[in-house]
Amino acid sequence: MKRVYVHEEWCLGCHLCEYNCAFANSGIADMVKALKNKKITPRIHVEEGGKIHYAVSCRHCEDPLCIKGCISGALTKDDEGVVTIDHNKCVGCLSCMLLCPYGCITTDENETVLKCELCMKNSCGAPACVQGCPNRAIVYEEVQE
Amino acid sequence: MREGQFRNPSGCAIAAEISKEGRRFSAEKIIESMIPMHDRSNGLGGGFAGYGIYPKYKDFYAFHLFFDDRHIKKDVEEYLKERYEIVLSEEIPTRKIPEITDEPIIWRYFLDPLKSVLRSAQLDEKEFTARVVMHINTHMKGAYVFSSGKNMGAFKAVGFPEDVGRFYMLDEYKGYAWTSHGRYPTNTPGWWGGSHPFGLLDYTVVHNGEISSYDANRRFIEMFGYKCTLQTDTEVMAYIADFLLRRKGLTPKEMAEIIAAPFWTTIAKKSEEDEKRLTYFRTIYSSLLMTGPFSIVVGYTGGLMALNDRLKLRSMVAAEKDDMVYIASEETAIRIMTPEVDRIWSPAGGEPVIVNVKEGAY
Amino acid sequence: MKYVIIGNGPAAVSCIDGIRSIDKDGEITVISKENHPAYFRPLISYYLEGKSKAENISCRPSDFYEKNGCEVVNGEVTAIDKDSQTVTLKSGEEIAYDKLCICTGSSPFVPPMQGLDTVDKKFTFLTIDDSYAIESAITKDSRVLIIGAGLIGLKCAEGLRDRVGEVTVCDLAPRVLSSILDDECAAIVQKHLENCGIAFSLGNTADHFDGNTAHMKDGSVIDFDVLVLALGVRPNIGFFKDAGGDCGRAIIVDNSMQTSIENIYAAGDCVEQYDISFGGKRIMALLPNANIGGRTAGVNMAGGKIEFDNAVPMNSIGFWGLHMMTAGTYANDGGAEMIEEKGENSVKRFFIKDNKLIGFIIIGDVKSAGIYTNLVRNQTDLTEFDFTSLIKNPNLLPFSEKNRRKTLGGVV
Amino acid sequence: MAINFILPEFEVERNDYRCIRCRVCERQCANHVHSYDPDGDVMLSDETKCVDCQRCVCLCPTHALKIKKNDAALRTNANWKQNTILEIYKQANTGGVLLSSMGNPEPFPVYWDKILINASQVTNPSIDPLREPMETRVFLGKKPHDIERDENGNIKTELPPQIELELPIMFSAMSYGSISYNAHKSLATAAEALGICYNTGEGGLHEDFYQYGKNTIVQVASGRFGVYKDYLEAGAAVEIKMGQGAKPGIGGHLPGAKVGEDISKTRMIPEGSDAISPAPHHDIYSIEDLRQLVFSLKEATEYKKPVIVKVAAVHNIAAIASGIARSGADIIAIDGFRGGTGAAPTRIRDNVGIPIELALAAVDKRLRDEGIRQNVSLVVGGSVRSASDIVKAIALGADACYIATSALLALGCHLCRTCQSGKCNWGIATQDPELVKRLNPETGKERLVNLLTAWKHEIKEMMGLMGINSIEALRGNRLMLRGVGLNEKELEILGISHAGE
Repeated sequence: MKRVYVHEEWCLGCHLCEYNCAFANSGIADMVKALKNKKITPRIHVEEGGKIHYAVSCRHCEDPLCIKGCISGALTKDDEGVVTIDHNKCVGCLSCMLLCPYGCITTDENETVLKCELCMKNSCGAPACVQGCPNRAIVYEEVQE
Repeated sequence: MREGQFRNPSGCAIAAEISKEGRRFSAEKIIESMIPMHDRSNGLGGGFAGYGIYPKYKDFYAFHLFFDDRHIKKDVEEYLKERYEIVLSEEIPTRKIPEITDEPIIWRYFLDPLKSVLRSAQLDEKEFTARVVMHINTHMKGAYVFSSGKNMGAFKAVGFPEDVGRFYMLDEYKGYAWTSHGRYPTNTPGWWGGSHPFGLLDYTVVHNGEISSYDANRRFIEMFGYKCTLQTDTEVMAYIADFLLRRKGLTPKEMAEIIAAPFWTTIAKKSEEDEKRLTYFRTIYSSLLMTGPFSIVVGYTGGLMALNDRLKLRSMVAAEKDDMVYIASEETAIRIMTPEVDRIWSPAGGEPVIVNVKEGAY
Repeated sequence: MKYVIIGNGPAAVSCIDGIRSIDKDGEITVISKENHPAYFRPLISYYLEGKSKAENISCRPSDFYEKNGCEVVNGEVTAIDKDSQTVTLKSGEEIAYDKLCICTGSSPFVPPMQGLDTVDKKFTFLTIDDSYAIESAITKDSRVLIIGAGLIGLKCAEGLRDRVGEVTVCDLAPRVLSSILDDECAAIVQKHLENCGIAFSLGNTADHFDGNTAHMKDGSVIDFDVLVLALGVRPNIGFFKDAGGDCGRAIIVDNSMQTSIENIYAAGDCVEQYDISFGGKRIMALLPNANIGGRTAGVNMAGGKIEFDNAVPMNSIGFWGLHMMTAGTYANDGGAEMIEEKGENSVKRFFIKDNKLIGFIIIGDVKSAGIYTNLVRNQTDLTEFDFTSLIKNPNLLPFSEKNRRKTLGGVV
Repeated sequence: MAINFILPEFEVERNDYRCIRCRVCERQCANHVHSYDPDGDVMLSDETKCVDCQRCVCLCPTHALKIKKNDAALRTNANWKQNTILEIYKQANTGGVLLSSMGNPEPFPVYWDKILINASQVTNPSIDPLREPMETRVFLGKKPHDIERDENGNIKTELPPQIELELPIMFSAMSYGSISYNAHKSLATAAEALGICYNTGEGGLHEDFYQYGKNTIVQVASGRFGVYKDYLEAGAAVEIKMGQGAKPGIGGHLPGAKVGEDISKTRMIPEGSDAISPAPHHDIYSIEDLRQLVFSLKEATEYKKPVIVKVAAVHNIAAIASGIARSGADIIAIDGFRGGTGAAPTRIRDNVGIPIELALAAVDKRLRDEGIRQNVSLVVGGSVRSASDIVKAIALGADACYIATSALLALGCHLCRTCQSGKCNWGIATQDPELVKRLNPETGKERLVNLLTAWKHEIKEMMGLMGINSIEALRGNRLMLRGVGLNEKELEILGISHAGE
């Protein structure tokens, strides 16, 4: 399946992915309107220290632990292999956060559990972080295992 | 304005016939063949070249010249006398017909180069003669050598080709090969020297088309002593023919491989030997590649070569009947020359039709 | 091949997944005591709270059993005959098996209490039916007394708070979540719950009941309308024990989820299995383990060969915005070193033994805690990177670029 | 600090409504122009540091930024222009030679823009490149004069060494040092993909790039950095750099600060030492010395590699080229006065040399007049900006063009002309690893391939409309060109007629 892959070598630590993610999932057509004066809760985040930067978002694991630990059945893998969350089912127990080895699951200010769904559910159609990455540090492609 | 003062592209009709057995025949049929192609010309130029027409003087250079006046004729004759023995000097016989007017002085000389002059110039007689032609045409205003080979001659004028043929009484000449040309220059001036065939020594070219590579070809060939005084495609082709066939000793087929070189993609599919040769030609003679539409007939002693540009952007048909081979812009012209054919075909772009007269028969 | 699965919870359906990943045709019979398709048991409190709807609690789509060719038999197993390879139901029906998986889970434990029979509205809290029953018993003015301040009791309290008048939780232990938290952590949680409107009576429990009045050990009296008994659970293993199977506090299984009896497997809350963080077998009655264990059992029953060899206990619970997570072994004993990080309303405690993180408790700042869990599960050698840099802010930085290239730049 | 008199050249205009405080501008500016003040929740700008590289503008996700020319103005003076005055201040401040980079920005005539191309109408069909083959392959190198045949009468086809290019364009010399590893990698991989060559410049060849050897021209310059046997043998050709259009007659200087481990290894000089290329080659003081070097290099490479001699276009370029054509060199590269550089004294960049168009026309004519045009191929560079510039250059007589500034622009360069600072925000003219990584060579390669693929399409379209289907038929085909707004002398030198003639 096509996944988002991160190439640390090319990550500039610009954090644009975070803003593009937050914007893409805001449901608002204008970035300024969507993000101005707001604390963003993107589904991808940049970790950095010294000269190292890289972005982290859901790996859409082959055998995702988050799904194994989900107590409500909110997390599932769709036919394409995308790990998605059904907010109607999620009760916010954060078991997924306890299990995700990559620290990819987050919550917004309302404690809604957020995770990357490859922009399949918003109007982008393809991951906004990838589209907006200025240096192809984040790519969306099929990688042979 | 005359040819030479501006770049003169033109469209045209061409025809040729040759006997592989070396039988000599009159120009009557080829003159007739130009009639159905009348609309390919516009009356601003026509001409013929005949090979094997001067058997009596076959060892001498036959110079055909136009002179604007007697003074320049005198000067040229002085110039020639210093370099050649003039075996015969005569006016070229013509018929007075209403279609051809304003003729210049038209003269021919049969010339034998002076050995002492050749020795001091350290040149072979062909190169020496080519330089003489180049000199007259470049430096002697009012004189123009339009034919300079042995046992062959070009005849040309302003007018429709069928009229030009009658004007020069070519029905009374006999040769083993004839080429002809009807001209449709897209710039108007008609100057007798600008008509086809164009030639140097025994190489003549009749040409239909307009080569877009003209200046690239010209600037290349001019590095080797040629002066393109007329700025016509045909002139540059004639010089290229002289350069490749005479000076570089290439065969007509090899010349075709240079001026209508196959595309790289075609070369890549050839045998290793062909690929090497074609690559070599395209590398060293890249500036002689001719692009743009053309169909030409290059005449030379003992044969001729017809060739289309590699995209075949101009029509050209070939046919065989017994020992005769015919070439023309249109099949209709061939049918005039020979109503019956053994074979008739349209040569592919870049594929030369080379016809050589049996060895010893010319 | 004839598979029989006793029980119909998450472990059971994962077992079906496991079997079907290898054997598409074998016959599968599921014997279910509850008359519901497998559902997520932890949702029963969220159902009360209104966060989960009844139609959303199933573990699998409604056509799951049909699609997987399972026959579901409603009934309770009373005996296994390991020699004839049959199970006997309460109804007397006998069902033969080639491979058997026990996923019977556990049942509420209610000790004998004087006067309990005089209480009109008393409930345990382990099944969705319990939730339905409680729901029909309460009004918006009900006073609810919950006995037991463990996970079940407190989740019940959370579920009920907004639907009843008052909720009081009592426990003999002096602190909430006594099996998980120490005094200090428990105090944080208790304070938060009190702020959220739950009353506590700790170090204290009902001595006896008199109708709707509980007489407490300390002599005080609590009047209530609804009583919930959340004193703990016991695994449902009687029939297995009777058949001579090895049990500790639950059915003992190996890493392939095989019991001591040939062709009998077990998974879920009814098993005791090796805890790598602890270094011994114990009950780890947790959903991820039930899912992984059930699937492991299923695959092995169908002839596959996989192991579940990194089980650790782990838990994530939250009450009204205060989250706590635990994993591994976090009792401060057995020679483990503790590293503590405290923030405002948050505590992180890490337990390190033999250069390995064997467990942690986090209250409050639970962001990206999975990175810690991963260290516990993988028994990662802490000398290989700078663990201290992860304490405040868990991330992938201290791991090598090569490692990240694998995890972030490849398929995992 | 004393007053420095310098006005900030640029102004950062931030649309505060649009700014979402994502701070990308701050993170991306190596010059530290932008900063965030958490107290007021505002973004601040220090415009004295801004070089107008446009990095922040390009990355700002809400397009909240504009960099504008500062309109703060000294009193207008047609003689003492503002820039002239500011340069005086700068020199008075520092006592130094003014340094700048990239090509001459002054308003000298651009002859490319005064030349128009012909098209076929009626008498000669134009050719549709989508339907017909359209060839752009060229061979650079000496072409033999005579045809030789073997005993069987077959043509002998051994050629002197040639560079084969799929289109008549090469990336001209930019050293590893003046540009980054990733920029070099982009050029090398793009050259390979395109079937053309790039050029090492005088910085040696990084060991990682030997694999692109057949698409590499290795340069031997006056500093002789990184030159050794393997290096000479690695490339498709060897180029002797005599001069450079941006700074004819002077050498180069890579400050020791930029000579890190990798560059030190590649240039074969100690880490941290200044890499100084002398003004002349100290073994070439005349044309016969050049001939010696040409043949030394041919000896060293067993006559298997063509040797290029690169010179700056200067006043008597035709005579110089004639000398080089007789020196044994296979290819002459001429660099016009608008050619770029990583650093040059401003005065030299802006005042020395001649336009490449005139130099090319003069050289091509001179070599033809002398009948030695076949001895050498001609490559020209120094601000070849588009496919039409290439077509015009070929028609004037060039065999191929060198491009560099265009290539850098494709890689992201915004021509801020401050390469000499080493703080290229686009990761091109820098050795700072944090900045270098900004140019992902995958992207770089793709953009270069895109650019030249686009140019190739355009060249083919233009060839087609002239009725030419092979690039060699365009070479020296000056009839295809006409001048506009040029005087008699300029037309004469260019060897073209005026439009309308």
